[in-house]
Amino acid sequence: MVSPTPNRPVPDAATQLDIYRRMSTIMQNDVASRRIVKTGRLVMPYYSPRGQEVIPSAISVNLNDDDKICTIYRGIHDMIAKGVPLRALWAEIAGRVTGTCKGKGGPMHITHPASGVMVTTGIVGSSMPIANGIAWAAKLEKSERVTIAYFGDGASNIGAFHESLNMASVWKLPVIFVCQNNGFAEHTRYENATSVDFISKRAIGYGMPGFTVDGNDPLEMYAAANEAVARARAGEGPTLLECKTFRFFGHVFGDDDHYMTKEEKAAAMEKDPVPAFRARLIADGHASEEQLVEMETQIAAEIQDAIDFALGSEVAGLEELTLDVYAATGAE
Amino acid sequence: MVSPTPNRPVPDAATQLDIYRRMSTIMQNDVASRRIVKTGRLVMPYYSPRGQEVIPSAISVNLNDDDKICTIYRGIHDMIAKGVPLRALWAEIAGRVTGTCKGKGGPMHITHPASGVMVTTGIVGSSMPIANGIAWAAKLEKSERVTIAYFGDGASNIGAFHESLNMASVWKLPVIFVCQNNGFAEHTRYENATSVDFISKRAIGYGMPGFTVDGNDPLEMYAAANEAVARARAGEGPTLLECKTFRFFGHVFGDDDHYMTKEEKAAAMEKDPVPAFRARLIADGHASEEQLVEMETQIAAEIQDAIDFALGSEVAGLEELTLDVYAATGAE
Amino acid sequence: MTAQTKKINIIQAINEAIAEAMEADPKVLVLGEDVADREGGGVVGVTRGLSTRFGDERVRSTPISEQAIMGAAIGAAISGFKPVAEIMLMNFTTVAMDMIVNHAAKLRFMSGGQTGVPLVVRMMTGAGIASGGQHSDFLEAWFAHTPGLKVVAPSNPEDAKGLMLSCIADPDPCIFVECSRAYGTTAEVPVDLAPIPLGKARIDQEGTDVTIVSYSEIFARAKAAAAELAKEGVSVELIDLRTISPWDRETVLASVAKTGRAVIAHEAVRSFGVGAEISATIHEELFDVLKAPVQRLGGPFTSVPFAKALEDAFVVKSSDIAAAARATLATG
Amino acid sequence: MTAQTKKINIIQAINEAIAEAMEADPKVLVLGEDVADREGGGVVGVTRGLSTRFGDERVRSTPISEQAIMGAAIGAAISGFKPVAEIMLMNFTTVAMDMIVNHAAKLRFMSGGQTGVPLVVRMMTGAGIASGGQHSDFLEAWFAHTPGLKVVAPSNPEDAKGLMLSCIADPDPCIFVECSRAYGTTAEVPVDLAPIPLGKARIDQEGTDVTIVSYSEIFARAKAAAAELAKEGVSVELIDLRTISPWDRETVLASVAKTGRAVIAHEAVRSFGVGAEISATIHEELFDVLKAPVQRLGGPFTSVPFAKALEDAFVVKSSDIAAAARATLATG
Ligand SMILES: Cc1ncc(C[n+]2csc(CCOP(=O)(O)OP(=O)(O)O)c2C)c(N)n1
Ligand SMILES: Cc1ncc(C[n+]2csc(CCOP(=O)(O)OP(=O)(O)O)c2C)c(N)n1
Ligand SMILES: [Mg+2]
Ligand SMILES: [Mg+2]
Repeated sequence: MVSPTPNRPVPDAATQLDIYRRMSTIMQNDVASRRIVKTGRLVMPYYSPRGQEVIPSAISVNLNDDDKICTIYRGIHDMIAKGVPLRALWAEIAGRVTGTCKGKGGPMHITHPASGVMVTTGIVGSSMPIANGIAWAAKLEKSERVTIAYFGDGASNIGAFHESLNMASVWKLPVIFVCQNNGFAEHTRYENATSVDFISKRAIGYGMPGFTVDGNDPLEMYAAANEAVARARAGEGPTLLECKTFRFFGHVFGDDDHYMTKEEKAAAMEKDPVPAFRARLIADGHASEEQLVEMETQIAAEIQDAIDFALGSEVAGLEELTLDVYAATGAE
Repeated sequence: MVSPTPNRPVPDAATQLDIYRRMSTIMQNDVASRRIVKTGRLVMPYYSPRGQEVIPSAISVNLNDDDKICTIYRGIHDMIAKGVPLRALWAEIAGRVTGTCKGKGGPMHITHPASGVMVTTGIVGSSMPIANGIAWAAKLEKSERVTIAYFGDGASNIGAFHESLNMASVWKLPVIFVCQNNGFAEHTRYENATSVDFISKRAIGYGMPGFTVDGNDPLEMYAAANEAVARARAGEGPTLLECKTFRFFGHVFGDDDHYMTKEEKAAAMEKDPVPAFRARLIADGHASEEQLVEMETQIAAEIQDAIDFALGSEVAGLEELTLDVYAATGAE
Repeated sequence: MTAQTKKINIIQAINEAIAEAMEADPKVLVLGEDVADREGGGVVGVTRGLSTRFGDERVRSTPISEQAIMGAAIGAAISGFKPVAEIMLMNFTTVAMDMIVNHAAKLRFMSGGQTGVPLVVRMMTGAGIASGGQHSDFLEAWFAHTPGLKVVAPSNPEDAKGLMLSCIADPDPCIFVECSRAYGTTAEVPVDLAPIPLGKARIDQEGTDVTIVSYSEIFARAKAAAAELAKEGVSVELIDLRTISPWDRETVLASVAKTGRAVIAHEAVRSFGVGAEISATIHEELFDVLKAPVQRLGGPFTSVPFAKALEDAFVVKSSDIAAAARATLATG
Repeated sequence: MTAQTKKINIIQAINEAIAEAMEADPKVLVLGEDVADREGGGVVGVTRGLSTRFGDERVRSTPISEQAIMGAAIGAAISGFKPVAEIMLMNFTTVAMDMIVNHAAKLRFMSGGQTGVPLVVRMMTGAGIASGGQHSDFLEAWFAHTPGLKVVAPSNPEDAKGLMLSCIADPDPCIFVECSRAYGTTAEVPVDLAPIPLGKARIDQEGTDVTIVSYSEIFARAKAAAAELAKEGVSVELIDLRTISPWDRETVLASVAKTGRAVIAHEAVRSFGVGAEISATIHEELFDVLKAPVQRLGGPFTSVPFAKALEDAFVVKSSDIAAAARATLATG
């Protein structure tokens, strides 16, 4: 597909390190999550984002704290990249009252307006219509806030996608539709459900710029995001970014991956973006091995601290069952 | 937009007359309908198809009796062109037991499987998903039956459009999506709700052939339909046809047309396709004035007969209220 | 000291309420198909004049995309705005149920109270205007069964205005049901009407023999029945429920505790309708006090038919209500 | 002469029913997300093996497009096929309600009996699997309130198989509700099980003191409550409703006429739930016979929460049911 302009923006060394820091946090957090789910210490459907670290990391360094995102069940990477505090995140996943949502939302519905995470939805496609509304609010307030709607390749086939992109274009909303195309929707291969070779081509039908980006390449992702964000802030309306990537651990953790060949999977995993970017940072002289190890060690400690915090927290009392149904408490 | 191939099929004289016969029936039927609604002899919301006669007429001459259509509230032209008997049609509109649906469906829900009208829906966009199912059935039966889904320009912005075109393309269904683009959705101008200059461009997003056709030109319409039908019968899958047209009497009859200028409306009505095609038939030597007058007179008589039949028919008894809810009667 | 009043119908009442709210609070927005003045200010004119007065940014006509409409409303609502969204007809909520039920209703709870969703969804419905099966359903029972939503259905101009003021001010999502048959109902309404609290029924007339509970346009029929019964010497306590969820248990139960007999009437299909909840509750709470079983009236278990006689037969009549009251008086 | 039996769970039971129906009738089809074997034969394996056995044309995995899924099913159904469509989770029916309610349910009636819609919509739901607010709702009351639909919710493998056989054979659209918590429930099921008629409840255990009515997985809890009560000398008549619409009034009323007391329990939110209709009907029909008010149990008026303790508290427990039975026995 059409790709971004040739003179595309390049992140400076600090920004590249910032991208890597977010990627490493996501990856390490994923390792910890899988461990803890596997051992049964936490019970939840876990939709691992492993392999998709680059996308929200390279996007988020282009965002301000007051920019917003709407994401999906497979969205913990989007949340971490946007800056949701790990303690509150882990506590939510653990169903504790100290969680972002007092444990009532759970991993599929994490909300944290303070860091810009407005909605996490479990309904395929539904991040997009709501993101439009958030972007509309920014426009009404004449703010330069940008809203990101994250979703998957499978979601590009549902009605909400279509309605949202059309409305965003007609209303020139400051929203970016970020499709994390990992090649599968649950167990369905992209081409068995999707009628077009590049989802970005659908942008044509909405008079909207649309690009297919290598979602494993932080610099390409950065450039595409940077341009889309600039377009949105300048009042030029929405962009569709299709970011090609791969999910390492199937749809939901525990998945047996029968729907792809071992070779195919191995080949995809060989393109693991995290070690690749790490090596590149060193090769490009942006960081030393020691520096990165130090960063990674610090991240590991933060994650451990978050887990300890979460598991040490109280669960919500039963009175919470009917609180927050309405502003004035949820009475029957 | 892309238009059909240069060596496009041309209808012979008999077929052209057949197209005109359908167009004239639709037009005369519309005149009668508006008269009868205006005088209050029938009470219903009337969505006049006046101005859109060409589209289903030029399509239907390419169809067999067992080909199917799904249409919408503004669909009486589609039904007439497909061959729904006028008596049953008028009786339905008049809410009589002799109507296609015993008067229980009414003008917005006329069904007549015998002539291929499988569904008439009042929900914008909903003709399309169901048309897919009918086409799927044909495919399963290895029949060459084709299904047409009629809908408007406004409907191209609703989710069902997107899901339907995608599925039809992935499943290679023998279905043709016919968008009758009359420039308005209720009182909303095309460009105020639709993000792309040509709806046919949306076909790109579904890997499907898509064409914008002059819906007022019977020969262009014929050619585009002929090719789409051939594609469908050959197992090559769906086509999107955007047919540009104009509705002469607003959204629902009685509309005050405040949302367009008098000049704009006058200019559109000047392109009235019925007299234009009539003149062309004579100019091309395909028919004489006498021949056409005779045909038109006969049609007028048929319509009058249908109205008389309808108004002379009984209304359904109250027991019909709870019949047909289930196959085995509708008991509470 | 009588308050100044003005004679207005329900259309004007709702229009005034929205205008006053928009005047008082710049966060109030309006969106929906054809709601702006360029498109006529709504199909029946409920929003007429608002875009001219408050600008095209705050009053937005939308594409035919109910999911996108509700998404935009939800997104704006969680961003601090107070959108009044129109879904033209209640049956069209079926294409936006995910947004309404999985998102608007749940986001406050799932976020642990962080994101409230202060929006109003207006919609019209009702049999009697010859629209047939897909434009006439009363579906309030669905929404009443959905925790997180409030459901309101006024029967007269004063309530329409006062309840709309409360819905807009309410911090939670409100479903506002307008019956098209009642739009023309006029009454003298205080010019500076205060908001009418949600969840409070109105005792229209005190009585001692039997309680009749109703809402929306059927309330007028209940009132006619009460007048009829008065002639027979029956003293009816007449309750207009106004809010269906949360419904005013106290008022209804106190009334039935006094009269010992109750009739409930609504337009929606009787089975599994709102009347079931009210009837069950009355029986459960007033088991020893009730003199006769509660009589429940609602539509027959069928679709709304087109033919006039059938359509009329579908809707509960005042004579049905009077008959039910007589039946309850004849027992126990 | 005991029939040969086989120990199967509910997943296997439904699978066997569909397989037998497909074997017997080439018109039976299966469609839904990931239902074919290439995609794993369904997320929990209900349709496993079917595409291998009956071919990829009759068992089709679909894009994530619930409107298109239901549209395809409806179109095929009115064309003479008998589709079994899967909407993965009950909450996802919210994106397909138009197809289900405005079309599948109404097409027979609106066509005056010409187009029946013999399809089955399968879906799973239920709290208890840590999925949170958008994956757990029981919404059967919505469908039961919709004329034209039948609603079925089995509690055990035999019923699941026998009812599925009937649903597939039925000429009208059936909503088939599967509780994910119950999938693993095993039982000996006759190998040549006959279809179990729709609309017929099952008296699991006769008794004289109190009638307990339930369905789906909550039935098992009712049964446990009955066992508990038996120890206290309470004789429970235990009814598994099996079909919710049309529900078996005769069986329930006959039982309560005998016992004079009733408890109804379901997982759905109590307010405006199925229990309301049943309670209201029992009170209305057995006013003079009832010894105590009917006890209705259902979920609290809130969203399904994530945190385990809260999620558990959401679902009616056998101790709640036993307590309700004791309460009714203590009155009157
Ligand atoms: C409306 C709806 N239909 C079906 C599902 C079940 N479901 C959950 S995730 C998923 C696959 C989504 O695939 P994709 O959009 O590619 O995102 P990915 O999981 O690959 O990140 C499906 C079908 C759902 N949650 N919502
Ligand atoms: C889902 C839905 N939303 C809204 C409507 C109300 N409505 C009926 S017709 C119409 C306009 C449709 O315009 P278009 O598709 O261009 O068809 P046309 O009437 O011009 O033939 C609208 C908004 C509806 N019937 N269904
Ligand atoms: Mg994917
Ligand atoms: Mg139009």
